[in-house]
Amino acid sequence: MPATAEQIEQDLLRPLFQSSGKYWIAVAIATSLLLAGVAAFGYQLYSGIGVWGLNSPVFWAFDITNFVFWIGISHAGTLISAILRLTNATWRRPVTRCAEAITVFSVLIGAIIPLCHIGRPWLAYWMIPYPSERHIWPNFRSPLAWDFFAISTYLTGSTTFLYLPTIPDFAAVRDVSTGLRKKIYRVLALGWQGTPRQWQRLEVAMHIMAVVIVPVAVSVHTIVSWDFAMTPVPMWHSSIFGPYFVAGAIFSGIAALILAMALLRKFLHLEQYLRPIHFENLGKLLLTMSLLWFYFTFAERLTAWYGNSPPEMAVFWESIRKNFAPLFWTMVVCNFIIPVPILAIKRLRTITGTAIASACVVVGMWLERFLIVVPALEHKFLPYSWGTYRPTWVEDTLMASSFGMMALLYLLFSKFVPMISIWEMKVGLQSHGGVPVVVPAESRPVLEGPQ
Amino acid sequence: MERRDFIKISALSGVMATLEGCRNAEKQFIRFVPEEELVPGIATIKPSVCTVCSAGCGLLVRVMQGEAEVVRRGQQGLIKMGLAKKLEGNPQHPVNQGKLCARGQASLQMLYHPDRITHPTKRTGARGSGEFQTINWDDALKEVAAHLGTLQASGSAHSLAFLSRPLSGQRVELISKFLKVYGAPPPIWYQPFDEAVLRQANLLSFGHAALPTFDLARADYAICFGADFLGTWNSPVAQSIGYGEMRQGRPGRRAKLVQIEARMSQTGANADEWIACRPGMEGVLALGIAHVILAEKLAPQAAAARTGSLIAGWQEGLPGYTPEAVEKQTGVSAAVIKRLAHELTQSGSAVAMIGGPPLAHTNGLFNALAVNALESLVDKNSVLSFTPQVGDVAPVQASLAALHGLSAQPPQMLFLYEANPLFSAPPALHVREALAKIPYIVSFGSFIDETSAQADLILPDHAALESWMDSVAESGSSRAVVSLAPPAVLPLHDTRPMPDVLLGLGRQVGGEVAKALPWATYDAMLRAALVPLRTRPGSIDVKTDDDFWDAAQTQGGWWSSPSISPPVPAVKRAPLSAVSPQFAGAAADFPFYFLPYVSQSFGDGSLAHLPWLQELPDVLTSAMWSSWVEINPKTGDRLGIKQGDLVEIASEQGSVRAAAVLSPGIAPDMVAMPVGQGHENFTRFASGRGANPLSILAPLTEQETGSLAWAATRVKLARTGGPEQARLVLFAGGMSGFPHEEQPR
Amino acid sequence: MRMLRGWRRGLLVLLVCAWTWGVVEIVLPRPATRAAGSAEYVTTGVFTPAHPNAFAAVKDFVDLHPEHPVQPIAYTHTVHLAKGLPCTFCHVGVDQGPEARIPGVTVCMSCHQSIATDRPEIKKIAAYQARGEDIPWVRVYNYSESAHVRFNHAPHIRAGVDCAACHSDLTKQTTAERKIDLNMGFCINCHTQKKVSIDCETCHY
Amino acid sequence: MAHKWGMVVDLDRCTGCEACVVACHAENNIPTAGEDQAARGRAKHWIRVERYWEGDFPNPRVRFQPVLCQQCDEAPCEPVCPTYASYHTPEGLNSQVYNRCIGTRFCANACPYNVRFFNFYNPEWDKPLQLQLNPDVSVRSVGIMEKCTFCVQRIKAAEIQAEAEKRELKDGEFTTACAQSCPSKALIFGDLNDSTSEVARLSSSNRGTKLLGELGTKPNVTYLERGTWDNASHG
Repeated sequence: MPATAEQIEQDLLRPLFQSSGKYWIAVAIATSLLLAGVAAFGYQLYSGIGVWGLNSPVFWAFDITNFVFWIGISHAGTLISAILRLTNATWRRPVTRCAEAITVFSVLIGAIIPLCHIGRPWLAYWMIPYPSERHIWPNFRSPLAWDFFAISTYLTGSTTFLYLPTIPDFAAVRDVSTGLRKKIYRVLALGWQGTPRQWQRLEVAMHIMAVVIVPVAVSVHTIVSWDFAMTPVPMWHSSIFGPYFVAGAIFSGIAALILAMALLRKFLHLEQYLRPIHFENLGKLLLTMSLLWFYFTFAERLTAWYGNSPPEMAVFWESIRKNFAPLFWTMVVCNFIIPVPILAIKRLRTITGTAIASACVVVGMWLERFLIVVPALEHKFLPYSWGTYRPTWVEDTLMASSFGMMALLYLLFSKFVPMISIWEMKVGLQSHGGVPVVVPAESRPVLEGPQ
Repeated sequence: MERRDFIKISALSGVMATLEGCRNAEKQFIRFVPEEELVPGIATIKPSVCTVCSAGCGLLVRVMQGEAEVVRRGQQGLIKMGLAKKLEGNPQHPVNQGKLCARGQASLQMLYHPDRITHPTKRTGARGSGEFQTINWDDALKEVAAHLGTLQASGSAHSLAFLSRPLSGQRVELISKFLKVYGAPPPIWYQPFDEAVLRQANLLSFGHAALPTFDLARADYAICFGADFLGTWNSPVAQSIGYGEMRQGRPGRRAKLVQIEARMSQTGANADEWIACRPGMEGVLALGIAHVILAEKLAPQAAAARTGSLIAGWQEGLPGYTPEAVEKQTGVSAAVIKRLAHELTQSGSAVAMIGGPPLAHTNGLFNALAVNALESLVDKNSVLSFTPQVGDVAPVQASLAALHGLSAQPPQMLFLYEANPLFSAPPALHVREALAKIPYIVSFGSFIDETSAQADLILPDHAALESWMDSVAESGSSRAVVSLAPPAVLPLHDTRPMPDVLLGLGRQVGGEVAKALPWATYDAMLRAALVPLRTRPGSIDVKTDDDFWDAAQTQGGWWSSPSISPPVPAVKRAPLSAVSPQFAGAAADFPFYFLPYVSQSFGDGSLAHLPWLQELPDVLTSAMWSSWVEINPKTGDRLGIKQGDLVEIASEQGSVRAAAVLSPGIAPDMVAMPVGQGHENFTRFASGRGANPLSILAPLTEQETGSLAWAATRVKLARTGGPEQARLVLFAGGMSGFPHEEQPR
Repeated sequence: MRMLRGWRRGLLVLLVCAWTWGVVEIVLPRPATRAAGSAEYVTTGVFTPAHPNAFAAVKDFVDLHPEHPVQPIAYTHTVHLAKGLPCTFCHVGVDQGPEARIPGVTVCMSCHQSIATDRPEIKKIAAYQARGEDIPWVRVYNYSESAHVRFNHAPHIRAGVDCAACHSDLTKQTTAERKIDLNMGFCINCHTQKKVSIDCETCHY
Repeated sequence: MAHKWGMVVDLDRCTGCEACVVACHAENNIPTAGEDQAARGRAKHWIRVERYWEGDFPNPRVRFQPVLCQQCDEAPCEPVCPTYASYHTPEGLNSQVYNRCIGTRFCANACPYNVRFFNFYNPEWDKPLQLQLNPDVSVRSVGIMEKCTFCVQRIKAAEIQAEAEKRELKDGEFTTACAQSCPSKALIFGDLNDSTSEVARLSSSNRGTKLLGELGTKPNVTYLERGTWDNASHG
């Protein structure tokens, strides 16, 4: 635990002013990946979605898998941070911001993917309800229209949720910087002076947001699950999908958060802030979610098996025994067999241990989404019209690019915003029992930025 | 522009396009004055005649105005013209009654095919090199006329040959007459799946050397030996119409269809009962059934007195054909034989049919006569009949002997019309070598195919829709049918109709030939031939020849009032005893019977260039764009062959490779391949695709008629590669689908 | 920020450019013929509804089109209509089916064989005819292919819709001008007013 | 009374000849995918003849089943489209409005019959094959879903013609391209609201079933089961 407020400020503002060569290499790699995706998308736009591996009847595959995956990852942040805020869990302080940032960026990626995957992206604006000469509105019965509203709400909400607690930190950066940077941060800080009135308002606003964002997050992934559950496709049409998806989302979200924290800790030298206790606590959460995920998967499969409806069983056996069996059992291993022992045994629940478990879970949850989307579409009701799917390099590139985009956004974010909330850490320093203590602005030490 | 360039210079092209403004390439084309004025947007319906098979269905062509890129007077430009948009059956036509099969529908693409030969062309490179150059019609015709003149002058007029697929109508008349007066031998008709055996059998049994007509709408029970009468055999559209009626056209009366064959055809797939019979033993099976009928007196023996007299032992009740004996020979159980005999005779109106593979054995004629005898025995209501003909012109018949003659004694000059023996004749017949010896070959082909690639001069024919068309229906109707149609659309390219070219050549040759062919154009000849029909009772009742001619053109032909042409006393002939089929290849070395069958999509292979048909999933295997060999799953298991594997099929004559399709509808000792793919050189859509099963056939012939016994080759199988090498494209079940989908119920 | 100043920024820009070029060069596959067939057949050309270039695509998207295209013949609707010629005299088919004929050289010359033969524009038409060519009129009113509209003139004529309602008053125009923007709102307004179907499939199929 | 277009597929008449498939290609400007694309599962057939094997040699049985868009009254494809490109017309057709389609492909996933097809590329015709294209039907460009329309262009043309002649449409006055070509008359198209029409009469046949009827999609296509041959009734 850092000793003083000065130490905190110094440590946490350092990345904004100093960057290692490694950082720029990371940025270059991430940018390359992103640009590769942009090029691939340009190629797809020019040629048509035929450059993907989609076919009749597999009309969704990598695209929607990635979409669900990223929207799922987004549940890391906001939901966890909101719940932890609401329950006043004091250990949350160093965790919340990097969690919320994950949310914003992965929702953003999740929102871009559907725009790229549609056949005529240039007409995507028809999803927006606006009065037009054509007298046509979007079809509000469509789960995709719900998606549009849910995701745009979630994006707005989680951005606000990330932004609000950052205001005092923006002010802190403003106060220590000069020139153009100062101007920018002045705007971002929204005139924050740290008056008691401002602190009180911020508290209220954050509290409201924390309350509001929880149902929004739950609804988002429920609606995403309804993209599947609202169609009469075997193994999609299931009432368990809402909670199953939300649980899966939180599961993958926590895993992504642990991974991100482990990386930040290593590369930004935040050992003093992100301590084993955080990994330990999040690891316990991840263990809970892994068990919950297994429970849902088991319940879903067992119900399908006992239902024994032939179209469902075709998909069922396809994923468990036939073509998709390697992927299915990899998923089970990644999501359950590996993480549960690591996380359940206290000795293994170390930073490395939780990071390994999390990496497995991220892979496993990607596979889970793939296994929901593809086998069902390949094996719908009429066996004559069954199909098979293989991805092409374009899809691989776009997927890699989504990770590149995440990395790039996160890297840039860490360059412009302190990855751990300075003021909250200070509050933690001074508070007892988690009651925030107002820090008067004028009492802050002025930190000289490195030249 | 290429895709990669696009991305590289998209920004640049944007600027260029801005500068260029809204001009686009098409607007720089010249526009020619339309040759025909149609009201834009309004469809005109014109009759025509389908030419893709010998059934001779009547067409209605939907013609609408459109803009075509054409070459006129050596200049490229746009012209507004009537364009054929869709083919439908002609509802007034007695054969197809408004219906049309897949191949007929797709024949529209022959008109617009991108690889049509658009100008007369002359060979410049070596034969078969595919190097041709465009020449103009006058020079081309002068050249041919000069050759004809020289040939005649040198006293070798007999050394002119005309090779064509079997045609019908006045084209036959024209070609035959031209050759006759010129002094050349009659035309050589060739196609791989000819009907000479059945025509001969029908002549012997029923007095008509023609394919039979079945009034299935009146049948209660049909037993069919091998004929794919719903798919490709005889007059499939007419037969399918009858089949629909026989199934559900009469409330409360649904006929049974029994199909006897060793490889399930499309017709077999529709049968109520499918019975696998040892190949070539169908005649024995028929006589086994007849034996039970005669022995149990289920039908009067006299019913088949004439046809029965052609079978040895008929009078004695076929003593050698007890069900048990027949079971041993055919593999069909005695109980089934007995049951079939009872069902056949107890049904109201029964018919026995034969066609296809059973006739393509060395004992084909025997099989046909046997089934014909059974037919007479059970067919109480004349379900089988013969379509009346306007004259006593027999249908032209493919002749293997004539093709042999071509090989034995190559002529000096050869005209080639719609026949492609280099693809469709087994190499064992040595047609390629014969063609190489012919000094001058003139083709009327619309496409470069294997045979026309050997031509010295190509005088491209109009597409059927651009020509005067006529045909005579050999079967499929109870009326005499002469189909006739004027061109439905104006010619797209610089082509000329073969009949007009031949008439023109006649004039240039002069002398007797010109005198015998006095018509300026083919339609004048048609008119002269058709107008005498005015006085006969039929579909056109008008006073003058002009009116008749006009009415025939509007109606799409002329047809007589219904009249069944009854069987006439049979030709005397010594009765035939059962003969076993012979096969090329010893059973020990070549364990599988090999059945090349007429493809549902491509017929005998002459339609493989049409993209619609290439992409038409074969109804039993769902294969598209591919060649395959059908193998029983048990055989596949035994030989380690899986669905989609590459398999080598080898006979004594050679081998081909194709993808394996495991099909429960084929006997374990048989393999079957559709004919049609495997073209070396036949437009962009068919070239180099798949394998040609005809290329490994042994030159065995039917003993009596000399016709090709195309089902008499034996082969062996070996797996030579996996699915990657075989490249089997299936519509069902995606890339790795298996045909045994069981539909959840 | 500071890191990106000077040579480093230049380098980065250069890198990105080189990288993009590299991706296009290496990663994108060489163009392959999508249509089946062997290479020995040279495609004579392909018909596709794709836009010829990106600019055309953008133009289509923002619905840009020339309002008054330059025609090969300076035809005057004013004069012909003033002489009392009905529209259907030249635009045959408009009351029978979907399309209205754009008259060709034969239609013009059926009158101008004897009328006003000395005018330069008529001489131009006569020259076209002499060359066996038709007049390459430039289309004025048209739907974009991407609108997928199957418009049918005849029912509109039968319903008494004046030609001018959609094509503006041609008695005041020489060659036709696209004065009315035939967008979907225009159609829908009229259909709503006249209480006729605004079901999508009335026009789009 | 408004029309309600429907079809009857008589499985006892269907011979699997696939005349309907080519007729549909010719009528509806369906592009040929080519071997490569067909191998990738992108061949388009608005109507297909499905084949199901039952049993093994020597008693194999085959069932043919033409499958086209069932024009469901409760179509799963309709509610899922976010832009109303897939919607129900007043005449009971399950319509695909090409210009409104943004290509989410959700409808195709929702369709239990797999009869919706996507334009993965802009279609191409080697010239001059495009001269065959039917001007009454749109050429669908890239990124659009398409499917059997019950030959809506023919319906519209007939309705406009009847309106011009101020009369009602007659049963059998026009039909779809597939039904028109079908040699054995296995496909019957017509107005289900016209109780005298052949399609209405056959739809109520006791052989009638709906394809995947248990899904509650309420198709407007009725399948008539294959009959069986009963020896006893033919004594």
